Amino acid sequence: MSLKKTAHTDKPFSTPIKSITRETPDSITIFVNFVIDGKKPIIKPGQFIMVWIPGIDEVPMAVSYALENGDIGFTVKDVGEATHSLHNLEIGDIIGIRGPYGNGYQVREGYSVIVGGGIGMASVKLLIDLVQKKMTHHYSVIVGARTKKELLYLPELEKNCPKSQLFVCTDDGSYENKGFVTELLKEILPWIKERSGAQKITIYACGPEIMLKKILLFCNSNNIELEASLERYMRCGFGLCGLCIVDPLGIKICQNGPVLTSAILNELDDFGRFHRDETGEKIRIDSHYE
Amino acid sequence: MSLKKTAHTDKPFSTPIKSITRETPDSITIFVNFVIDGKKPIIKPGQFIMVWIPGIDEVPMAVSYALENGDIGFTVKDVGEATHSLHNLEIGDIIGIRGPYGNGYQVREGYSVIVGGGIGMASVKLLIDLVQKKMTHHYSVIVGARTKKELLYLPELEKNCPKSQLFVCTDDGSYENKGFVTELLKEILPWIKERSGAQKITIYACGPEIMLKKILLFCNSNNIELEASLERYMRCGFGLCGLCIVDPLGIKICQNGPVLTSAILNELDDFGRFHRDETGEKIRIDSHYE
Amino acid sequence: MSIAGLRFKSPLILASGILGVSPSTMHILADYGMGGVTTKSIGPIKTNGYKNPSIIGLNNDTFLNAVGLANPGISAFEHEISEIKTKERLVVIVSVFGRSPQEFANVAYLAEQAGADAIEMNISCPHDDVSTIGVDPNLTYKYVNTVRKRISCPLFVKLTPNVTDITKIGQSAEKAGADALVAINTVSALAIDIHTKRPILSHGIGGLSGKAIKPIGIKHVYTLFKSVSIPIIGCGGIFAYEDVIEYFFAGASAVQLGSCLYYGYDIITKIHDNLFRYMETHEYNTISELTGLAHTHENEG
Amino acid sequence: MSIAGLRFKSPLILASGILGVSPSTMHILADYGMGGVTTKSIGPIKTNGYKNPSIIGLNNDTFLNAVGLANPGISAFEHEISEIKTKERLVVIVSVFGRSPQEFANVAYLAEQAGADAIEMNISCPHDDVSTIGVDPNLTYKYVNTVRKRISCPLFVKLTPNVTDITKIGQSAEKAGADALVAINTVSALAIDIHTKRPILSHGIGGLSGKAIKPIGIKHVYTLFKSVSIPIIGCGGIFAYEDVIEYFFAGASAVQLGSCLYYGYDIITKIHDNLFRYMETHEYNTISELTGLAHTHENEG
Ligand SMILES: Cc1cc2nc3c(=O)[nH]c(=O)nc-3n(C[C@H](O)[C@H](O)[C@H](O)COP(=O)(O)OP(=O)(O)OC[C@H]3O[C@@H](n4cnc5c(N)ncnc54)[C@H](O)[C@@H]3O)c2cc1C
Ligand SMILES: Cc1cc2nc3c(=O)[nH]c(=O)nc-3n(C[C@H](O)[C@H](O)[C@H](O)COP(=O)(O)OP(=O)(O)OC[C@H]3O[C@@H](n4cnc5c(N)ncnc54)[C@H](O)[C@@H]3O)c2cc1C
Ligand SMILES: Cc1cc2nc3c(=O)[nH]c(=O)nc-3n(C[C@H](O)[C@H](O)[C@H](O)COP(=O)(O)O)c2cc1C
Ligand SMILES: Cc1cc2nc3c(=O)[nH]c(=O)nc-3n(C[C@H](O)[C@H](O)[C@H](O)COP(=O)(O)O)c2cc1C
Ligand code: FES
Ligand code: FES
Repeated sequence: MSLKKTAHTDKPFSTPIKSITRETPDSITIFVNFVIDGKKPIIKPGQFIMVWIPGIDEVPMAVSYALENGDIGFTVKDVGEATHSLHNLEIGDIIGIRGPYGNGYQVREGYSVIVGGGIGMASVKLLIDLVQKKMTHHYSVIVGARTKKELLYLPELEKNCPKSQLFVCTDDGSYENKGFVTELLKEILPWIKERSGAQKITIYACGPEIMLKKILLFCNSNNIELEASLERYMRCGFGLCGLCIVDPLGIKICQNGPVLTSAILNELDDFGRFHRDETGEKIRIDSHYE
Repeated sequence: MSLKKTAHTDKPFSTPIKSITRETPDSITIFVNFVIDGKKPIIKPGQFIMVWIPGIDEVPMAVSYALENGDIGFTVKDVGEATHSLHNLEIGDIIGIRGPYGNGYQVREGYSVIVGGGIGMASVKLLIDLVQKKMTHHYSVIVGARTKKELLYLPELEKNCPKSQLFVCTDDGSYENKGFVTELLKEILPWIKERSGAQKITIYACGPEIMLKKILLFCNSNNIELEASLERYMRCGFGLCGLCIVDPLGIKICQNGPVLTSAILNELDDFGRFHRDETGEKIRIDSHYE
Repeated sequence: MSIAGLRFKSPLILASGILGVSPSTMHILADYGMGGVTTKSIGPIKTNGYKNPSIIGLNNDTFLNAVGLANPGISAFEHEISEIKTKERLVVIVSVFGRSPQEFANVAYLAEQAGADAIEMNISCPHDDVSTIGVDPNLTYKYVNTVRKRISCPLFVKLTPNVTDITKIGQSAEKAGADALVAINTVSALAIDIHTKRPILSHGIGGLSGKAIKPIGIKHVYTLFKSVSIPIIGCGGIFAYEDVIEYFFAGASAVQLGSCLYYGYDIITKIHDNLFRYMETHEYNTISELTGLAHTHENEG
Repeated sequence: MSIAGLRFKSPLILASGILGVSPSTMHILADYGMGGVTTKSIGPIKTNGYKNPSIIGLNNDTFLNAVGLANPGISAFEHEISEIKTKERLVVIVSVFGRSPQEFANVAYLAEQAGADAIEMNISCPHDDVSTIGVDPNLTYKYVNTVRKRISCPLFVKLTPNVTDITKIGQSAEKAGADALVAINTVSALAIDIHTKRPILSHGIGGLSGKAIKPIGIKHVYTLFKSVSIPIIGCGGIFAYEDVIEYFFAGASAVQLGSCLYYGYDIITKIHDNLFRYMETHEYNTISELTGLAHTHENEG
């Protein structure tokens, strides 16, 4: 009846950085080993970890790589103090990892459209890997970013994704389609419907909340199911502090999310409008989320 | 490398008395259910439990019955305050059980001679059950007591044990052989040797320490292996208080015992001579143990 | 069940600092079985609290936190109180703190005005200055008495276990006019990461909650029960209905649940339903019949 | 490693009250890796202690005990001390208590005469009268100073965590002449059986030991390290070499092992070997290089 403990650990597991990959001018992927007492973590696409940067801060990060040997990778965009200091770390430096937390995406029967906007790609990365491994699964991937240089995982995607299933758009048109992912979505909808045939379509998306909100409206009017991953301020990551709660359903983004379905998103007054800061005060979602 | 936790519980598990069987004028067997959170205890012959009599005391007792449904039984001789109040309990009264503790008897290949003196029979009772279940196992049972009325489990033994394998002796000769079990042992040794053929003989024994000491000497001079169960004052039952330690090997009767082999018994200066009282003071073994 | 005249539909109350402040969450908790909710501790002004890591898990359902009384401040919080109050039959307890007796009293007063059914004074957070109050019987008297005079709703005082003698503090609070005591707040503790050689929490020392502290909480409720006559609300390490009953037998009239929310909202219903099944089976009609039963056998064995 | 001039071949020391008094056991413990052993607390006369249940396990390697300072009395114990002393390179610490400063001093004196390498004063057992000493800085000073004047071997003072401010007690002990502090003794706690509605231990309240109290012990060692200059021996909830290192980083110069002996003698060797492997790998030559390292980052982030 009650939730089971799913975290590999709730105490930061100290582990040295094994490697660092530069992804874009302001994003890197950091790899660490997350094997504890010989046990490998079990990570579902869309789950996140809390990353402790000793002496600085602890912040949530989606898991974007989960390797066979228990190594995991997460992709960090340099946006503030914590993320900036992560960018300044070197191989061998120790960080603390706990988790994984959250529900993750529920891979459903049917046709999947996976959408990542900006750093949001980090959250859907393992999902893309998964649908690609399931050879029978039909999917398309839409990657969006402000500009070409900011497109995440592009080389890997172009290698592993059949050209006809991969769509790229940039706000400034510096690569492939110009415009927002929502515009692209609208444009290719007939094509997706054709490819999906009689199958049910689900969109899996992560990106700025304003983008997710637009995708939700799009899904609602086209009778498409949505699974979207949200961000909220997090202290605990495991359901105690309550800062990540979205009203009025009392949904804890860390535990009941970060991935929410259309059914729930449609009920959430807060979605796209409010979040709580670290004091618990309700704040209008600012431009950071847009 | 280190010991594993084997106790079903270390916190007294409160459980109502299900039934009480009178065994002898001063011994009864108390049955309780010991299933915790749906899990049945795993009990090896020779292991013991700590029995809490709320408001009175907590004392060690050998497990003499372990049923399929998770019920266990222990046989109590009325010798002092704690055991007396156990005798005064009724069906439905609640007592607390923790354990099982100790190593138990190691059933070895070969021919088994199982010896119980007085209330010592309670400790070997499950062992007798076990060898009887293993149809291929060759064994004899020797039961001793001061007088006929004090012979434990006699009806059950006479029912399950082939007549030729069961020996009974009483100090006062009121039933079958007159004399001590050690005398009987000496007497039947040739017969046992014959029956055991080329097999190695092991004696499993529990009873007054003076009897065990005599059996050890007998075993030593006849090249027979001994497994004997000892009694010492116990607070914890799980290796912390140190009151049950026998010198000079630092053997904890609760953890490394209560069953000790000849090899160890021969090294123990304390065996048959000293125990420690509840203060830890070393005391010459008094008549209670004889 | 009732405490200080407040009727609770269930003796389970949300502990302060858990799931914070969202009104809709408070309502949901009531639906899952809570009879009351305590808000996170609110102070006179918005406070950011300590940096992360501020809450971590240790092994076996035990947690360490030093949030630093992060809170939006009473003025931003007033309308949330009113909103929480819209739920019928849910007792709303607002936890308050301040840097002086007057500040405490002001926040309490504003919270009462906003609709709080009861005020809980947090004089016990081990990783904050307020802890200097709750370890001193005289300061406790002064602070509690000042708040008492300012508000008319029931006043609860939450005690810290990090004292030599909790009964002295409890008695001071009682004398100063507290209507009930809450015991216990978290136990002062520290976890050091041996690889980085640093305390893990950004604040260093924090407060231990969860399973490890239950026997400590039970002890404090037990000794308080002998020394005060106002009701005691037990808190610390409750994860199952058996723990609740243990607190009742020790002397509690109600309990607060905190760390067990790690297991989601469902655990409330589970504890609630099992508790009421227990009461039925054992033919108890009210919680008060259970309160303090472990004291019956005091001078035996 | 050395403390107060005593050389220990290993920083692992048996905690008082565990495995009691048997000399041969003490020798065996040394073979398994203990550098020192502390005897159970010895008083002026034979004491039976409390009835059973006096030691039980709770969940997750946590224990509750109220043995009541059962001990054979110093006169019956003198020859056991001499016998324990026959082991080469094993530091023998005799834990003592008494009902007055003079009684304490007498027992300590006799223990020293019998061969004790050091005396540990138990002013901290939570379920006995001696606990009234260890919660009061003045009494602590008086008792420690009286014993200090009577003996010439090193004097350790064992502190209780059940106080508002352990540093005050530690500083008093230091001023009174203690050569080292031991922290912590057990944490005051209670377990009630809900079926019989009784405290389980015959004495009711007991002392919590084992895993649950490690974060509490670490905290006390950490705060003591900031406030005294004599060495601190860490104790409480050590079950693995990582725990030992955590105590060192918090400020301990050695550690005592108690409840982990639940897992038999082998656990000592395991902790010992892993600890020395850690030292080698990290190129530390002495324990003192580890002591207090967690204090380096004090005033950052
Ligand atoms: C479930 C989840 C998954 C995420 N995955 C990724 C990822 O894969 N890659 C990535 O680069 N970023 C991810 N983020 C966002 C990331 O946590 C923030 O960018 C980071 O915390 C910013 O910290 P800062 O100190 O660098 O910036 P600040 O200047 O401190 O803050 C910038 C923004 O980040 C937010 N933030 C700061 N601390 C936290 C916190 N503890 N919890 C949540 N938000 C915080 C602030 O509210 C602010 O909106 C994720 C967030 C969540 C909630
Ligand atoms: C491993 C083991 C298994 C035992 N199995 C049985 C059994 O199956 N049936 C049975 O009737 N008896 C058994 N005993 C003995 C039983 O524990 C004692 O008879 C009982 O404790 C006596 O308590 P009392 O208060 O009735 O008598 P008391 O008058 O208090 O004492 C009588 C004797 O029992 C000893 N004793 C008292 N308390 C303890 C204690 N906590 N631990 C050990 N000895 C104690 C005393 O030292 C004294 O020698 C066993 C003992 C041990 C160590
Ligand atoms: C994350 C967290 C935050 C807390 N914040 C507060 C607080 O603001 N005010 C307060 O009085 N207690 C606070 N507490 C203490 C709890 O209310 C409760 O007393 C403690 O956690 C023990 O109960 P538990 O074991 O059920 O969690 C907090 C506890 C936790 C775990
Ligand atoms: C059964 C038992 C008996 C104890 N007896 C004493 C004692 O006599 N004197 C003392 O100073 N401490 C005594 N203690 C406390 C321990 O020495 C130690 O401080 C405490 O158990 C914490 O360490 P641990 O968690 O490693 O067990 C006892 C502890 C236990 C479990
Ligand atoms: S992050 Fe604390 S409840 Fe979600
Ligand atoms: S009974 Fe306590 S160590 Fe054996």
